[in-house]
Amino acid sequence: MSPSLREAGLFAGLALLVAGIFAWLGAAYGVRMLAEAACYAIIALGLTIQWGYAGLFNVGLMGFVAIAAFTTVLVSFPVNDAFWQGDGPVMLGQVALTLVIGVAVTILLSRSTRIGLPKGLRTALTLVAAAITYLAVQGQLDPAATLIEREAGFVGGLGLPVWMGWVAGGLVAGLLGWAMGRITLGLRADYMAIATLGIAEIVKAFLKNADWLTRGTLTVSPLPWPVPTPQELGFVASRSAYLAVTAVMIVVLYVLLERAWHSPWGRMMRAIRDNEVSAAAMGKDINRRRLEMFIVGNFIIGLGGAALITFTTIFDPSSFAPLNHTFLIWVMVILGGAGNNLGAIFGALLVYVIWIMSEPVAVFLFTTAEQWGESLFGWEAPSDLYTRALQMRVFVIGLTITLVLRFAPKGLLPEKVVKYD
Amino acid sequence: MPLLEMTNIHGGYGGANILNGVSIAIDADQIGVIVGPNGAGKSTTLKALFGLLKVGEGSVVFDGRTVTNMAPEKLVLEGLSYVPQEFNVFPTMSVEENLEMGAYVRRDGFRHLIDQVYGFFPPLKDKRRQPAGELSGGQRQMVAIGRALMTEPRLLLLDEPTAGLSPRYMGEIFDRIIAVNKAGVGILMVEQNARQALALAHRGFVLAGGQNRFTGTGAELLADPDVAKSFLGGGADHA
Amino acid sequence: MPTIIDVQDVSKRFGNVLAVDHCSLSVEKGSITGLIGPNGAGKTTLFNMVAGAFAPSSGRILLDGEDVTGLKAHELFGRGLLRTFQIAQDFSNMTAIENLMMVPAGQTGESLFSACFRRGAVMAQEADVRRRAEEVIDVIRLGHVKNERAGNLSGGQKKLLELGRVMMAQPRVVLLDEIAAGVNRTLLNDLAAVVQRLNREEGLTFFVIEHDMDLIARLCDPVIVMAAGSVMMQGPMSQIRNDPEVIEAYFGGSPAAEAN
Amino acid sequence: MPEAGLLAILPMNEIVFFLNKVVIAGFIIGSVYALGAVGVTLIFGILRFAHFPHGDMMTAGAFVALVLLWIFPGAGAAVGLPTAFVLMPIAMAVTALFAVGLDRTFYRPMRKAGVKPVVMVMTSIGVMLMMQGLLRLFAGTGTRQLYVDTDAKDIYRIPLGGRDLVITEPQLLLFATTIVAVVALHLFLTRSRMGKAMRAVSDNPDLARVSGISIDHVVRTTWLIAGALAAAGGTLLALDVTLKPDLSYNIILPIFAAAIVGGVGQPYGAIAGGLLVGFSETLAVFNWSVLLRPLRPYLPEFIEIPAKLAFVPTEYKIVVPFFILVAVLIWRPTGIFKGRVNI
Repeated sequence: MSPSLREAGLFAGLALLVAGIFAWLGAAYGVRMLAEAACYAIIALGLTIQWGYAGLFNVGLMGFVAIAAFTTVLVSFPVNDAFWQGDGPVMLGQVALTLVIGVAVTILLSRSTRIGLPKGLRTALTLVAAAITYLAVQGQLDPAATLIEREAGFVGGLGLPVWMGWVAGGLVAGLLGWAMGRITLGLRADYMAIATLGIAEIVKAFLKNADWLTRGTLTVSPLPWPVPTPQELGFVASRSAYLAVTAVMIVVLYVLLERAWHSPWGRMMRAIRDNEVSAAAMGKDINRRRLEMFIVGNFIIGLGGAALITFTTIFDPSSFAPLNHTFLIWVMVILGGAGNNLGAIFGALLVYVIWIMSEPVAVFLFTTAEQWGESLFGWEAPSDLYTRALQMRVFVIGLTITLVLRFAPKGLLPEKVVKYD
Repeated sequence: MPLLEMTNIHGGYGGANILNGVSIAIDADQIGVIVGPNGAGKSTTLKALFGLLKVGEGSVVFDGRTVTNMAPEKLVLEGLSYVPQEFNVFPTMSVEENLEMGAYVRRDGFRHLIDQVYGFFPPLKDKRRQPAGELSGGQRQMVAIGRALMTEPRLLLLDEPTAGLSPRYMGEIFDRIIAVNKAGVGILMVEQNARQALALAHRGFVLAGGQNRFTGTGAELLADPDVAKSFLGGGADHA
Repeated sequence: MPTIIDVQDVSKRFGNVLAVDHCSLSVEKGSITGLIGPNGAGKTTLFNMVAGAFAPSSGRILLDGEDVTGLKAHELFGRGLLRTFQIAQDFSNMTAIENLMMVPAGQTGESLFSACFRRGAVMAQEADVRRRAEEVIDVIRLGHVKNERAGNLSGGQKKLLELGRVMMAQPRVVLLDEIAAGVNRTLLNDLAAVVQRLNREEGLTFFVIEHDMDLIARLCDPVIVMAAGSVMMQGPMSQIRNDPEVIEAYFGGSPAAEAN
Repeated sequence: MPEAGLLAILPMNEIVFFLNKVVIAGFIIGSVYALGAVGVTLIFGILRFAHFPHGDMMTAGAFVALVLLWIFPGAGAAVGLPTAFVLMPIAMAVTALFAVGLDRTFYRPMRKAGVKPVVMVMTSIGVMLMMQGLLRLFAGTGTRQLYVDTDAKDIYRIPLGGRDLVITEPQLLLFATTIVAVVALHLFLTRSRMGKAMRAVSDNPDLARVSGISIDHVVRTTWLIAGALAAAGGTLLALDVTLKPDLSYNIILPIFAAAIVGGVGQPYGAIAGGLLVGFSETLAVFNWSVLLRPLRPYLPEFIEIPAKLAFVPTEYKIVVPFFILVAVLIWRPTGIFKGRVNI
C-alpha cells in the first residue's frame, strides 16, 4: 500500500469513528472532544519536533504546559483592582529589584576570573552571592505574598486578549526550555528524562504553592476564551468556533513545519540525528541546533497547552498530573509515527478519542463486573470502584507504549525518506 | 589432523561481507599469525572463528568437531580462548579478579593456574590487588592474556596483542607468547607488526580483501618478495 | 612553501596512556602529506586533535598561522578544515544527493525563520546547491544511485560519497583517515585520482593517514612517520622506506624474533 | 562535674529537636532511598538503562507484604516483631521473582532486538504506567497501615535532658536492614563467583561474554537482588509511615539522584548517595530559627530571628534532590564514587 493511500485510509477510519461518537453522544460532546484533541495535536507537534526530529527525550511536558497555561492566566485574566490599589505592586517591585541586583552581582562574580581572582575563590564568592540573593529575595517575598493573599487574593491578570496570552505562554515555555536545554541537552537520554521530569515537578510545586501568584489550590476560573463563550452562543456553536481556532493553528503549524522539514534546515536536522560526529565535521553546530529544536518544540507545546487549559476554563495547578498526561502525549507521538507531522496529528486525534472513550467503557465494564460479582459470588465491590476503574486507563497507556515500541516502533504513519526529483 | 581448520569462510556484519573465502589451518602447539593490510579481514576472521560474527558460508573444525557459529561461551568449554584487541580487561576489578573471571566456567580449583599465569607474567604478581584499569598498556595486555589462559585453552586467539605498545613491551609480549606456546598452547594471532610476528610464526597467513593472499611457514613468507611488497609496497628491499 | 597545519609540541593523555607525546609536525600548503606509523602510534589521536574532536592535553595547533587549539569540529570547518573518517560516516537515512546537499555552510534555508518565511530566497539558493551536488555526484560517478539511501550503498560507494562531500565543502585542508581501508584496487585508483585532481586543480591540501603503502607512495610527498606518540622522521617515501629505523619500527626485529 | 555544667548551658531541647528532625529523619529517609538506589544502580550498571518503575516495584513489594499480612496475621505476635517485618523475606522473594518476570516479559525481548538505550528507558516508563494502573486498580488510592491489631508500634524515647530523642521500632528495623543488606551485598559482590561476574559484566559485557560468563544468569541475579531490596525498602517505608499506591512517584527522583550522586554501577556509592540526599532534604527544610532562638539573649537587638528560617519551604522538598542531581550531572558526571556514565 502506498504511503498516501495508507494515510487516506487511516484518516477515513478516524473520521468514521468520530462520526459514530457524534451520533452516539451528541454534537456538543463530539465537538468538545475534537477541540481538546486539537489542542493535544498541537502539543504533539511540539513533541514530534523534539523527539522525532532531534531525539530529545522530554518527559517534562506537563511542566511546560503548566507554565504556559499560567502565563496565559497572568496575561489574559481580568485585572484584579484590589491588588493594584494595595501595596503589593510596590513590594513586588522591590523583590524584582533585589533579584535583578543579586543575579547581576552573582553573574559578575562568576566571571571574576577575568580580573585575576583564583578559581576557588571565584566559586566560593559566587555561591555566597547566590545564597545571599536567594535569602534576600525569599525574605522580601514572604511578607509581600502574605499581604497580597490577605488583601487581594492573588495578583490577577493583565486583561489582555487571549491570543496574546497564548503567545506569551508559548514564549515563556520556550524560555524555560532554553534554560533547561542549556543544562540538560548535553546529557544522555536517561539523564535528560530524569532532569526534565524534575523540572516539571518543580514548576508544578511552584504553581501549586505560590498562592499569591496563582491562587494555588483555590484555582482560577473562568478563563476568558478567544471566541464567544457557551453562555453567549450555546455549546455546539461556541465549541465549534474554538475548534476552528485550534484547527487553524494546527494547519499553520503543519505548513510551517513541513516547509522547514523540506528545506535545508530539515536536511541539517536529519543529518544531525543520523550522525552527530559527521554533522559536526561538516560544520554544523550540533549543540546550538539541538537547543533550537528544544526551544521551538517547547514553544509549540506551550501554545497547545495554553489553548488546552483555556478550553477547560479553569487553571488548577494540581491538575497537571505529570504521568498520565505526559505519556498520553508520548503515546500520541510514537503511535502516530515520530518524525512525521501528519502522524503526530493523526496519533493525537486517535489516541485522544480512545482515551476519552475509555472512560465510559471502563466504567461500563466495571459496573458490569460489579453486578455479576455481586449476584454470583456475593462480592461486595469497594466503594471507590469508579475511580479505580479510571486507573485502568493509565495501565492501557503503559501497555500501548510497550506494545508499540516492540511491534511497531515506527508508528502507524512512519517517517518518510525525503527524496528530490 | 590439524587442531584448527577453517575452510573457505565467508561472513560479515549486516549485509556486507568482509570475509570472502578465508582458510586457516594450524596444528596443536603451533603459532599461527595472520597479517595483512587494514580492512583485509584479519580481526574479522578471529571474530568469526570465535562466534562473535555470523559465518555465512564455510566451516570451522576444532579438534575434529565442527564448531561453526557456536556461541563464545560454548567455545570456551571446547578449549578456545580469545583476547580482543581493545577493552580486554575488566578495568575496575583487580588483576587477580580478572584472572578469576577467566576461570569463570571452571568448577574445579584454579589456584594453580593463577600461579602459572604469574609464572608467565611475573610483573602481575606484585600488582595482583591493583585494579587492572590502572596498569600500563603492556601489563594490561598481560592481564588480558592471563585471563584467557585461565581456562587452560588448547588454542589461544590473540587480536593484535602488541597494538599501541612501545617496542620494548612489544618484544616482551612476544617473548611471553612464545613461552606460553612452548607450554603447549596453540596460538593464532593477528598482528600489525608483521615482520616480527612472522619471524616467530610456524604458520603465516597473509589476507587481503577478505581472502588468503599467501599462506606458508613464517620463514617462507618473510623470504617472499611479493609478501614484502604488499606491506611496504614497491618491493623495497628491507630484509 | 608556507605551512598550513602547524602542530607544536602537542601531547594527549588518556588516563595512564600517553597517546601522543610532545609531537611537533607541519603540513605545507598545497601538499599531500602522508602520516604513517604502526597501529597505536597515535596517528588517529593526533588527527582527532587537529580536527577538533578533542583538545590536546598540552601544546598548540595552528591553522594557517592562527591558533585553533581546542576549537570544535564545526568551528574548524568554518575555517576551511574538513576531516573524513576511517569508516565512512555517511548520513545513512538520507539519500546520496542529500548527503552532498547538506554540506555547504551558511545556507539561507538553514535558519528556521528563513526556511519558514523566506521561501523565495531559500528556493533560489537551493537550486544552486542542487546544481553543484548534481555536478559532484557525476564526478564521483554515483549519479545512478543519487536517490538511494546512503546506508544502502556499498563500502566503496560510501567512500566516494565522502569525497563528494569534500568537494561540496570546498575546504582548504582535508584530513583523510584511511581512505583505502576495505576498498578494492579499482575503486582505490578512482579515489586516488579524485584526490590528486582536487590537489592539483583546486589547490587543496591533504593530510592523509594511510596503511596502504602503495597508495602513500603514489600520492604523498612528504611522508611523516609516527611511532610511540611522536614524529620519528619526515621525508619523501623513497627515503622513508629505506630507513632502517622506520623498518625497525614497522617490522620490528627485536630479540624475540631471533629467539624463535 | 564539668560535663553536667556543659550540658546545662547547652540548649538541649533544641539540639534534640535537631537530632530528631534532621539526623534521625535523614537517616531513615536516606536508608529508604539507598535501598532503592542500590537496585537502580545495579540495573544501570548491568543493563544500562534507567529503571523508572523502581519506585513502583517498592510499592508493589509493600503490597505483597500487605497481602501476606492478611494471610498470616499472627506471624508477628509469635516473634515479637511487627508482622510485616517478619513476613518481609517472603515479600522480598515474591517481588524478586516478579522483577525477573518483568524482565522476561518486557525488557528481554527489547534487549534481544538490540534496541537503543533510550527505547529501553521508554519501555520502562510504559511498565511504570502499567504498574501504577494495576496498583491503584487493586488497592485504590487511599492510604493503608501495614500493621495488624496485635502489633504494637514500639516507640523508644531516650531522655536527653529536656526533650526526648524519639526513635520508633520500624525506624530501627529499617536502619538495621539497610546495614545488613549493604554488608551482605558488599560481601556478595566481592567474594562470590556470581557477584564478581556481575561486576565483570558491568565493567565490560563483551569481555564477560567471551570469558564464558552467562549474561542471562547475571541479568537474572541483578533483577532478583534489585527486586528483593526494593521490596524491603518499600515494606519498611510503609511500616514507618503509611502505604500509598502513589508513594513511588515521590520517591523515584530522589532515588535516581542518590544513584547518580553515588556513581552509577556503584552499590556503595548508592548507599552514600541515598544518605546524602536524605540528609540534604531534612537539612534543607529544617527550620533553623529553632536553633537560633536560644542565642537570642546574646544577639544584638537589631537582628530579628524570623519565625521560619528554612533553606527551602517544605512544599518544595522535591527541588532538593533535583538540584543535587543537576549539580552532579554538570560538575561531576561520574558521581562522587566514579561510576560509569557512558556506553
